[in-house]
Amino acid sequence: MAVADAPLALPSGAPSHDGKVLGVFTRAQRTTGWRSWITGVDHKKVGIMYGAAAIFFLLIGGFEALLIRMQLWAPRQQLLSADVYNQVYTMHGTTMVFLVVMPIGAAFANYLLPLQIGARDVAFPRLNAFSFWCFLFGGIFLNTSWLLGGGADGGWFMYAPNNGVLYSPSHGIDFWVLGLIITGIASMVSSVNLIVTVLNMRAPGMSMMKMPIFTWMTLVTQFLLLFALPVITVALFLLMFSRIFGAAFFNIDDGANPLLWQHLFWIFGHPEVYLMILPSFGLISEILPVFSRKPIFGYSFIVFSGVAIAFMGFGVWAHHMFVSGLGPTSVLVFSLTTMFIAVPTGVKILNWTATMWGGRLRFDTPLLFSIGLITMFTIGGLSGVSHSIAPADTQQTDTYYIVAHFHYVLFGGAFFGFMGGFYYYWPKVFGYMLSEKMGKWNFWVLFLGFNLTFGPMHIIGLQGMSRRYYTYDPNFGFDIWNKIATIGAFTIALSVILFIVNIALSYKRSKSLPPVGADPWDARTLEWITPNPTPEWNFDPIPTVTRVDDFWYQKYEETADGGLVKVRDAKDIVQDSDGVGVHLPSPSYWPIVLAFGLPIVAYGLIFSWWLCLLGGAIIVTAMFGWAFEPPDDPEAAHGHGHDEAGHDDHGSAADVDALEQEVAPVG
Amino acid sequence: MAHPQQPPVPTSVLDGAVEDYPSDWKYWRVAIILFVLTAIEVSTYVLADSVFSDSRVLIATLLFLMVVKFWAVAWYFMHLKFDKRILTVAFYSGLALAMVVYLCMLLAFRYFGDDGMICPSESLNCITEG
Amino acid sequence: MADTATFEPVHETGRDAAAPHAHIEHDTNTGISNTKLAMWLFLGSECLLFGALLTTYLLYKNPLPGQGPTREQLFDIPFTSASSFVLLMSSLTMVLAVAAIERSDHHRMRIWLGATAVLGSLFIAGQIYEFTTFYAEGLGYTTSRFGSAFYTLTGFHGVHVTAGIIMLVSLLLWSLRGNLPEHRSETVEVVGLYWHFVDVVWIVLFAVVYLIP
Amino acid sequence: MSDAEQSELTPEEQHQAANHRGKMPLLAKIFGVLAVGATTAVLIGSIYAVFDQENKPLNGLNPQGPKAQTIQNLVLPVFVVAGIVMVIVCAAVLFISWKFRRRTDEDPHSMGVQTEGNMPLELTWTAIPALILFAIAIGTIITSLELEPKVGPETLEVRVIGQQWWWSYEYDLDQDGNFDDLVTANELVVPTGRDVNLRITSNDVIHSYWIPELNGKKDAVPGQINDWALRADEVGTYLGTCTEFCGLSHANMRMLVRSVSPDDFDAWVEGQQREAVEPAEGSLAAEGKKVFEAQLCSSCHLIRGVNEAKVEDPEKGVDAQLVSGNAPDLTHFASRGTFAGAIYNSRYPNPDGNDQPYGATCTAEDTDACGEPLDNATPGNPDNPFYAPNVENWLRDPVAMKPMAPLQTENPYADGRVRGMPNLGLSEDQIDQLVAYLETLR
Repeated sequence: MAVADAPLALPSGAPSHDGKVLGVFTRAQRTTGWRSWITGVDHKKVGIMYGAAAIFFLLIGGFEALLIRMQLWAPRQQLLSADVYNQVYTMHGTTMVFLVVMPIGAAFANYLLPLQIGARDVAFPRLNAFSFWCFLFGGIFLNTSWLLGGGADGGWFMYAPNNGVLYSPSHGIDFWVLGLIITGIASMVSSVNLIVTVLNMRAPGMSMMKMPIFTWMTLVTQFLLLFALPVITVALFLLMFSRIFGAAFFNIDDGANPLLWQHLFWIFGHPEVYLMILPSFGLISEILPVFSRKPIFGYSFIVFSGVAIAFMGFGVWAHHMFVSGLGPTSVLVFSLTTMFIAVPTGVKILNWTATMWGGRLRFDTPLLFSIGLITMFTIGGLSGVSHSIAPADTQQTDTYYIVAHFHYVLFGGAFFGFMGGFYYYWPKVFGYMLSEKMGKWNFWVLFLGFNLTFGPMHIIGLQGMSRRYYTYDPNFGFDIWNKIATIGAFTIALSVILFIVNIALSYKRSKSLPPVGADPWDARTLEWITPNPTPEWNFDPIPTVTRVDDFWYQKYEETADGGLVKVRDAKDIVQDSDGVGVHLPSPSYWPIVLAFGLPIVAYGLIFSWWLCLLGGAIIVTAMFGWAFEPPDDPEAAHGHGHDEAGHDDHGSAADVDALEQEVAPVG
Repeated sequence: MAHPQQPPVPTSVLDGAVEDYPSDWKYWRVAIILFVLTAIEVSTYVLADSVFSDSRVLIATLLFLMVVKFWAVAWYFMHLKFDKRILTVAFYSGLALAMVVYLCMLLAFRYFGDDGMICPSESLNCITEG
Repeated sequence: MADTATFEPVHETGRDAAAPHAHIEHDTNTGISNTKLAMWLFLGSECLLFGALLTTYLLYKNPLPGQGPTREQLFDIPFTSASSFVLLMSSLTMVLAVAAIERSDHHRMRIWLGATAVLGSLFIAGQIYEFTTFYAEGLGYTTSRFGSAFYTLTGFHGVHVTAGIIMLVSLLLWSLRGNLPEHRSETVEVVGLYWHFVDVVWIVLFAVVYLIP
Repeated sequence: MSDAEQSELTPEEQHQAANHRGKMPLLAKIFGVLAVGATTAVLIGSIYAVFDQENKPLNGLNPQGPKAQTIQNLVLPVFVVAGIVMVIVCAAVLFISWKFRRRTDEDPHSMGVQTEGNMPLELTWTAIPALILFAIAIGTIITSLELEPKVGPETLEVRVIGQQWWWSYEYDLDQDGNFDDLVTANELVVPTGRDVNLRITSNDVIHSYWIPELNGKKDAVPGQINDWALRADEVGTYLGTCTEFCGLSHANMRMLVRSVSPDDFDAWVEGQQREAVEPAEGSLAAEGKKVFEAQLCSSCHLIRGVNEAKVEDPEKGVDAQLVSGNAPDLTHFASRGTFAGAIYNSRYPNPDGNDQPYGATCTAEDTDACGEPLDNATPGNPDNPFYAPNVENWLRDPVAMKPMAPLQTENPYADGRVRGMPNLGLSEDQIDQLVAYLETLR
């Protein structure tokens, strides 16, 4: 690495910026109150907003799930018409995948990643804020379709040619396509941002193999996003051009091949599955060692199995298409690759189990959720193996057996991990603990409801109930199990309510308690070295890292006989600086303005070209405003050079939004 | 606008390159090579009936020239030769992934069949496997 | 700006000001600046974008019989060769611009940047001419699967080139305003990376779309 | 705990106290045991349910033909192995949770042996799943090759065409490669003991053909033909449903396979190849025929010997009316037991279930013996008496009986074509006449 001892040129030409950009907006100021959320670029604020928005969408998606289950309570229910049911189940899937599970992963990634690697912020703070607003506006845009003629009705997989205007003349699918393009921009931007953050901004001493596992899994997730998102972007553009301009991509009469959509969708769609689950794997890999009071078992195996899952994740997409007429060779190849992806997954499960072995398990709520994940994900993984067997899959695919499988993976896997993460990191983020008593109720009710809902789906699936049926007839043997599943769904809803009540009650209670200690869980990783809640400047000074569980080994030292002895109290280690002298990126209006332009263009594409022009004008203005606004307020700091943003047509990575980084240990 | 003359800044300081970027003359030489390669590419169009009557030879030649040109631009103009290896890894991992994935996809479409075409849908009997 | 005049930065004192260059961007774990690394990652991801478009084109490159003109009837190889060459040479001018700013030769850099933008615009003009010709010869966007796939693929590339031209012109104007310091010469290089990528994509497209029968 | 006591505690201890840290509330503990118990019960119940074949006509684990049996032979051992793995893992996790729980009387700072990993162990548990999967992979390869459709000289070839929201079948009986020998809808009739090769395709969107008791499913992809094999060795009726989401009435797109003896099959073929029966002069059915010809029915539905020319008319015929360019052939409507995508019975079902052979006990005189004409899992039997009410209701308002998309005036891409049957606004008299006519179309 080059050393900065060469004589550096001073900026040539005086800075011409006086804080005004394009003569309209004055520079956003770092303030408290709602403005600091709108214009803030702090990764922690962005992370919290991601989480809050995702929970809001969870309530919408959950309500859609309840509608589905109420419709299927009994045979020939008339609650929803076939048309509305199709919209509801499509939007349920889309919402849960793109607006709930992915953003909760992003919430944890945004909040924790810089803290876990000892950085002050992400590499491109303004891009980070932009990616959140993009996601939020995209999600809202998608859901406004309910008010503007109905939601998309083609399923979240949106197979061609059923996604064409001929078969779905309402605007629902247009909203779906454009909304997903917008949220895709969000994920794309944030993936580049977070990868650069991890690769470039680790604290001194933190080599790649000393990174916490959550950081590792998030890094892998972001690589999956980086390489999978362009594929769905192309698919979405092809569909948009087909629907809006009449392009021939999925028009059978023009010789289109409908499998093109399926390939493009699943080349994205399968890595998507892994990128939804891996952040959760990362979270429980943080939780299990803390509550077992042992290091994670087989750190390198857990890391590399995550990497292996990601690699193999790109080679299994066609297992979604075993019955679509791929040809026997393709089917067999993808069948085998799919089977063997179970190996790294199994390695992870066994390592988690081994982490618990011999520990002193403290059954707090995060651990309960983690154990829930291990067992439920095992069930989901094993049913996954059963459909990797192509001949068996011909009996299973598109039945409720698949619905059961992927809910065990994504709900029992990803969501349980996220719930564990919420309970574990709540004091870190908000400075108060969630009630453990309610947390335990929350877990058990969720666990019961989850199994009641999705367990019976294995049965009705094997007995022949197809997915995406708005109704079913009596005498097929589906009735009783559907009733159990519906009861289960309401049980899940109860546990979600418990969680929200817990947040409110615990907040109220926390006011009569002293602030939560610095280290409520006796935790291990770097993020706990900062006070709770995390101050705006994260670290001061930036710590130097020597081991994976750096915080833990500052508290405990190894004794001669291999045991550990407590040598320091957490509160003596935790930083208590006032952050004076820490240089932070300045807030900016431009991320939200730029993101706001995107749905305007999208509405324009659906309803009127004039809106396109308006949205385009907003986007161009925002881009130039952004480009000519230095990332740091020149009035607020010494004279930095100026940055330039090069935006390509996706409005992403080319941004030159350099956060001034301090990596040298200071103080 | 006039700029005060500043002492040149070594590129290695600026961007962590492992060796200094080459002189302009080197870029010109690469450009000349690119020009020649492009000329050969275009000449295949003229010579399609004589020298390259075998379409497999033609395609192989064109692909080879394409790869060399791609590599030359990336290696010299994009400074992959001079910069840290991780940039090469980042870019080529995306490229390699793209090639493998889309090649598999084309294979799944049985694209590289007798005539390299997928069947027009009007003749339903064309694709019969499955 | 009145507001900032009274703004008192809470965390902006001492340490940073004392060492104004201690935190320049290459102080990173990889030794590469965030921006450059981000651009390369983005380009890696763009490979999958153009790969998907190219695959779509390959599947659909032949229209159904009776659905408008075919490639053989439309393509004007000499013309496209010329415009491809123009784009290829713009890579040379781009790299010369980068080399110039590294020597702090702002004057040369502006000349080469301008040349790159002009060459890029020539290429776009050629593409517009080509599209209008094809349209006049009967290949509309919805005429056939070939039409849709061809215009989408080359159109996506054209949009990328256009975005690149906008970046180049912005850079040029920025430099003319005197706001491009040497230690930001990397900005030119990063824009250059994007520009070269657009060029290598065209190298692939020219061979696969136009030349390979 | 009084305030005085609380103030003596450190902040952490106060939080501990407020949070019941490390303690499970008793009720939650009981509830937890119940939840685990209920989960286990659901999982055990599922094993019972899977092997309970009674009244489960779509059960994928109840093979009635050689193809389905081959799949079953592969998948059952896998289920067993997977079940064992599941029990081991879950039991291990529960055991560890119990064994290594922190005791309340223990020093809160105690900790176990700080192991960071164990290479031999890691390699072992990487290798064991890999070996199990390797064995499964071998089985998968063998089974997949065995299941490949093979066309021999004795194979009956049928083109299966999915459309929104019903199936049509075109037979190639003379093996000349043209599927022009016989056309029928919804119900596939095959001879027992003979391999059937289905050439599956679609006229509009993607559907999926699935007769669980005979074989797995295969998608019907427009513009592509997917081969799929069936064979039934016993006489019987096998139900199926469309399993690829195909729009509005995806849930109402069923089909069934009737396997009949070779002799019955030949008789059936002969009957199907005839033109439609001419109704007796002056009968109600003859009036119905006139209604059929005069109304929109005849521009989509074909009754051979009545309206070929009208259906094939490019201006007003079926292509101009329907997106899929096809409507069920009604020439032998009354020879089938079901209609409307096989979701409604046009004939009485057999009283004692599904698998009765042709010619069961019930007769036209004794319709009570035929049971209720359920429009569900018990399909109508073609040998049973005609059941008119369903057909009448259908003609009154088809869209009320089955969601379809018969009005697409606002859709520029549809060109006025519809998907499904519109309400024709027939009078009660016309409906009676039409039903009488349809009943004669044996």
